[in-house]
Amino acid sequence: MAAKAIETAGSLDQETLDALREGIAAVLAEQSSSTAVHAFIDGKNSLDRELWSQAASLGWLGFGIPEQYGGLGLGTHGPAILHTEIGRQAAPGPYISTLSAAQAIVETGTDATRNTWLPRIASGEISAAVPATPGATVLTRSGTGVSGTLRCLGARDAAFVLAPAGAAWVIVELGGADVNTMPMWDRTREVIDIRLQNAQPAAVLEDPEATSVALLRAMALATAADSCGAARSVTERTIAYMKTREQFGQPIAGFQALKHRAADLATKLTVMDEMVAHAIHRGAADEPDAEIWVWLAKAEATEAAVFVTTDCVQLHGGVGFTWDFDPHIFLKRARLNEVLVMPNTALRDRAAAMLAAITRTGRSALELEP
Amino acid sequence: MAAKAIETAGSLDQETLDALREGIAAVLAEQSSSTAVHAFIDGKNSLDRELWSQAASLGWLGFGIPEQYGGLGLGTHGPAILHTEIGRQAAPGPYISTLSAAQAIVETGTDATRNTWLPRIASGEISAAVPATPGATVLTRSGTGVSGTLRCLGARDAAFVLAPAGAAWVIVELGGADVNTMPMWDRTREVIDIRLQNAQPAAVLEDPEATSVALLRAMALATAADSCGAARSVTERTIAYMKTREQFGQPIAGFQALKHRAADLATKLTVMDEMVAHAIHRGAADEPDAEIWVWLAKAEATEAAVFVTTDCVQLHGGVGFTWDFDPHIFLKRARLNEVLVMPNTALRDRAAAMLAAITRTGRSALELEP
Amino acid sequence: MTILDAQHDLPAFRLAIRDWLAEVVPPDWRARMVRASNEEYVAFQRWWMAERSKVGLAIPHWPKEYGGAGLTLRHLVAIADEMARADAPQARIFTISLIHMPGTLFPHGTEEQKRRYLPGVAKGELWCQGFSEPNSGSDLASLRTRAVRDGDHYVINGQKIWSSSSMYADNCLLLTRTDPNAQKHRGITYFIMDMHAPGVEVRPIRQANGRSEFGELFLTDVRIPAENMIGAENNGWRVAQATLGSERGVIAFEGAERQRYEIEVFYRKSLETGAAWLRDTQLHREFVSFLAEMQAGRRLLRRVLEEHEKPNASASVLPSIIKLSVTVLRQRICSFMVRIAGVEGQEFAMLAEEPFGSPMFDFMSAFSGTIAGGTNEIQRNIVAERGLGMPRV
Amino acid sequence: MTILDAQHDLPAFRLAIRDWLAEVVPPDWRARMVRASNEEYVAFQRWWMAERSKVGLAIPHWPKEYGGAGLTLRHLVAIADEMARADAPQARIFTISLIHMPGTLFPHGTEEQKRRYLPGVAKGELWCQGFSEPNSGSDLASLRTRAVRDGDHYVINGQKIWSSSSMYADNCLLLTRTDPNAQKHRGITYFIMDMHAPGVEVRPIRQANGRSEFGELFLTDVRIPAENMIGAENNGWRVAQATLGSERGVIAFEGAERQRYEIEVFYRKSLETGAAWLRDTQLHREFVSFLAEMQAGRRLLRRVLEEHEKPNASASVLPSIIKLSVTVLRQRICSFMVRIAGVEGQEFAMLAEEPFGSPMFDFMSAFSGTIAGGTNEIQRNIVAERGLGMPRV
Repeated sequence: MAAKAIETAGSLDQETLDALREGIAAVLAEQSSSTAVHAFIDGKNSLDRELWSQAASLGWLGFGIPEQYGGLGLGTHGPAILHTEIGRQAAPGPYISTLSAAQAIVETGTDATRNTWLPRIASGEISAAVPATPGATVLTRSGTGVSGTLRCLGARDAAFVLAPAGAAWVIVELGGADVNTMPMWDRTREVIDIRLQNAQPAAVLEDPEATSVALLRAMALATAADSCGAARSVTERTIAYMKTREQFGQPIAGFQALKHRAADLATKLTVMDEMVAHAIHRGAADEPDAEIWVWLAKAEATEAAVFVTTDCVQLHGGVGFTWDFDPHIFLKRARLNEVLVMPNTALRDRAAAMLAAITRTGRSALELEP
Repeated sequence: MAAKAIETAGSLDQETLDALREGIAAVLAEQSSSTAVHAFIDGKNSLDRELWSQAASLGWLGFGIPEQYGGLGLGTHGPAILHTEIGRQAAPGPYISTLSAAQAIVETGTDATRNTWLPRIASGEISAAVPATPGATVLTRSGTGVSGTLRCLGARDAAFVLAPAGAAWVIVELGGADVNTMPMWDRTREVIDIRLQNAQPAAVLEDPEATSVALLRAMALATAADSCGAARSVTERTIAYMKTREQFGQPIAGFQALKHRAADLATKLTVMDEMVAHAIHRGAADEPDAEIWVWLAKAEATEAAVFVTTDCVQLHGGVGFTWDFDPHIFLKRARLNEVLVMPNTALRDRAAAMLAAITRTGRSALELEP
Repeated sequence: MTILDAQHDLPAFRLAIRDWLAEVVPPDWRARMVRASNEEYVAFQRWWMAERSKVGLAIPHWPKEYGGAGLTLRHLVAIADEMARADAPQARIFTISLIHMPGTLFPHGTEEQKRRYLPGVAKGELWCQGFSEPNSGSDLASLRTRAVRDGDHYVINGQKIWSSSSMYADNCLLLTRTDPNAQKHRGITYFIMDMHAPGVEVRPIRQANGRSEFGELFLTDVRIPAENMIGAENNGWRVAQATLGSERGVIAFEGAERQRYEIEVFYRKSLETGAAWLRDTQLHREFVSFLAEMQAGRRLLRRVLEEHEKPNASASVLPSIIKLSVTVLRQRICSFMVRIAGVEGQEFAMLAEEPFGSPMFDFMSAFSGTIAGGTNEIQRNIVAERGLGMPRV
Repeated sequence: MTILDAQHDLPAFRLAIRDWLAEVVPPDWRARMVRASNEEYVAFQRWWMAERSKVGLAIPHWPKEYGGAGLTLRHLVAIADEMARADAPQARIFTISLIHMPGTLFPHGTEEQKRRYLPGVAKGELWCQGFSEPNSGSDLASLRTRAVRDGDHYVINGQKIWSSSSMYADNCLLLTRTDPNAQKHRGITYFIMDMHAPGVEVRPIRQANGRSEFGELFLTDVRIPAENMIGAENNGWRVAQATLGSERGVIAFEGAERQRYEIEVFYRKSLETGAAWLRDTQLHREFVSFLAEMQAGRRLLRRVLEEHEKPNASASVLPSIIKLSVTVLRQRICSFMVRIAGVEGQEFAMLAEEPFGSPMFDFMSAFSGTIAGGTNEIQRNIVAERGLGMPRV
């Protein structure tokens, strides 16, 4: 099933994807403008909900979900494009958690489980929560019930959480569960603490390793893509500002030291985009080395985004340090992305181990073409 | 004895040291000019020997050696100044190996051993060799003889080598020994392979741990100081070149992007100098945390020097890549310094372990004043 | 005997300060400030200033003739060091009052101005600075706030920004343009402005770290009596150099010493709790590298203080080099703390009771080091041009 | 059937190349080159060119009308990839002959010039480029080498530098100044210069990596027939743009592919020998980060090749961005190799039989990437101004 979804993706041509991207970008540029996002983080609108229904009505939430479950079956390409554009506008909403949970269910859920949850996600009826760092904490299982507290990525009104419990992974509905929203520096995403007391799972995914890896991969790609969009966008906004900001009788964009820094940022952006593209490409082709590039894409792209957004605050000068300008919103978003999924040090260690394993079998992990 | 030498040093006032530095700098600027060094690395003069006798006649070689052994008893301050100035002119000669061996003998040799070797070093009659990375290889001891091959820092005509053999450290005279000079990228220092067959040690230093640490400390400070001098000098030469080199109708020193890089280099130079000064200062005061700063000074200063010299090649543009200009000489010197003594990763690990040990005792490792 | 009586015996002086701090500093002051409103914070700062005043440590660095204790640098360093060691509050909102105002009035104020304004500082009078404008940041001399003579007053109209604590200030060191036609450095005049005067409106600026330490000043027909002019008309740029050049070395020194104790407490706690990062060689290596650079910075700050004590100390660029080093190091340290704190470290908390307990707040705040007081970009220009003699083209 | 006959079946084409390489490339060629003199190296390069010529792979990328095979980009990529995979020699000294000369003559040469000069390349005629001068590097248009008309000849006097393989070259693409009074871009004329002509003196330039791949040209009253002018008099700058813009994408691509195989061999060997660096988490993390960036670079090089195949491909700054990324990555990788090689890695060795077997040589050589062909500083200007639209002031 996963394989089928992936083939579909593999066969998508660049033009289709570009058109998809432009469509999403156009909508988000208008709906999730700088003004709208500032108003949202100051609690003056409910941009997250508006965008969510918008996304639902436009089918964005079904990008990664096979047709027979109400999605568009775009494999990993579709969600990656969506996450990139969402990051570009620092758009609020539980996209990473919901689409990653969906991907894990697509790849490792039973048909019944898929039928139950995927259509409701694709339609935008529900959103999902997942552990902010899957595997860090495991729920306990006694009899049929699961208990414990999990720090999750997801909306306070998430319909269910996909989480490890004992030896398996479970789907637990959150209706009436004890859910606390954590106030975060990044106000464009929600992190919640879920406390479960002998809760009855709605579904059990029996292959924990497979589910865990599927979720980690989906989340890693999502945060990496989000970081690419965020980093590119804040750089564009910063350069635009530098062209209007005048000191010493000229736009500061004309100062060579700043131009060279901007050129280095542009180079970083191009490289990080390509790292993510490579990870998606290898994954779509179902190559054994794909995981190496997914882990590295997350580690490299999220750190690059922190570097870029940090420098953009600096390049703004005084106003970069104010709440009313954009850079800090992207910096905080980049900082959250950096620590999600798994520490980047651990991701690099995983990539190194897998590189060694593949190389020892005599195969190459460095092919580009399938 | 070491303590005494150190007290002398501790009491040296800055003026005396500055005067000392200026004296050495003046001599080396004239003797070890860019022209002279280029001629030397092209085999057209014997600058190393000329400088050595010069250094001997001026008492430089006795800086770290107590008066009663024919030295000036300047503790670690004197040699550090000498190594810095030697590095500044990329001067050739076995200074690091000889003065470090002397320091180890001062601190851990018997009075007899000191009497035998220190005066001959102070007078410049002999030079010494030491392992390029002490402890990496250990000579075998069978009966009274020692055997094995050691890669050493030192001149091909070194009078003796100070090396670990079995459980102890030994001094072995090299008259007639099998010594091979390794061709190095850095032609301003000599690295030799010494092959010993059942050689009879001239002296045995019975406290191997003490000798090993004394030698490592002396070598670490020496390479760090040398790197500081080399980095500062190549930066000064590079900025001087940038002031004369014109492109687009102006000196390239006027391009802001290059000015900001130069400012960052100047900052690095100031910081690395201070790291070394701190290490010397703590060592001179015989503080328990001194070693932390010695290991870190070597790791940080040698890596900073590689960064600075690399950027100076780049800042020169095309000519930086030629044999006839100075930057590559300093870059190669910095590269050798970087890998001497012990890998910088290992030095940082040692520093971290010692920091933890001291902190666990409830003491602070971060005091500046004695 | 009081603290100042002990000044001729430095160790005794230190001990006296230490005893006083042990007695006067509320052990729970940080915990209280974590939840404090800006008003509570300011009230606390004023209380702290009053306490210092009682023992003669409000303006210990001022000359006796102006009510100070005329202490030497050695003493000031000892005070700063003891304050840092005791984790005592900093008199942060009084920086302009304690440093820049006297740094300007001593050399350029009239006797009348000194008599009138200096004594207030020890009593907790709060000063702010009206220099930068929305369109005049790094290029300060391009400022446009107008001052027009009207009888024995000047009428001020314009806008100022980045004015620390201006929301609570009593007086302001104000730079205005009196001659719009003169070359830009030549038409500037320097005033003391009463912040309570009609036409002065202050709006707090919200910072990326969630706090509001700066204000934006909107000045509409504000009338300033001519006798509040510092220096001559159109000679304000020269006077401003005194303000900008005011000796902040001791503050920077105290900041570095505080960071030293912070990082030491953090590390000790990591050891005690067996923090995970200690088991990661790479992170441990990064950490010790920070310490090496931190020690270098502390030594450099001492050196620059000594240099400034020398009579005709040349204006070296060492302060700029130190700023480049310590502010970026601070940023790297805070960034490291953020990384090892993981998702928990992303939980919103402005201040924290323990060092680096709110790593993101510290990280976001670190930008004030790299941006405020002359951006690091401006510092690089200074180092390259004045320090390295690279041409300005 | 020959390799070119297989061109309509790409996999078969690849296999044909692979078989040919297996047969023709001397397994010990690297070992031999390690100890080779410059002359031996050049002789070897000429031999290699001859071998490629035999199977029609000397100038496969040229249009058929000029004696090439008119292969598509797909084929050129396949050739480059197979060459890299087989670790076949590169035709490095022929770069100007294969790329820049045709890149200039195709658009700007006269039929007579094309007829006369193009066929020589497949026969191993060697070209060099006389563009840069000691005082005209990044600012090429300021060049001063004079060309003065004298009957049906031009008389050349001046000096050129950074001329690759000029010591062995037969012809030179020469930029001269014919009108010293015109605005600097307007007084330049482009010639083909016979390197064997009287008055041409070449001195090899010794590089920091120990080799001498470039020459310095001293031109004294060199006479060039007027028919050797490319383009019109004083129109040389426009012609030079064609030379500088010659498609080097495939070369860069092949370089990146070679590095991929190098690093793979290095890593496999590290695993087999249980190299110490593999046990250091930090170093291992550094290494995999390099791989991620290397893969990105390889993808980007493919992308830029595809872009250039499109008919009216816009002149994007992607090549500059790629240069900034891959040359600095190369430098970082080589620096990493130097660090892990320890003292042994500091032993002088110019070339080595195995990848990174002479890390210092590779590290020193990496500067040719960051400096030659437009320094990375110039690339940053290009990216900022043309790519990001930041003003030139």
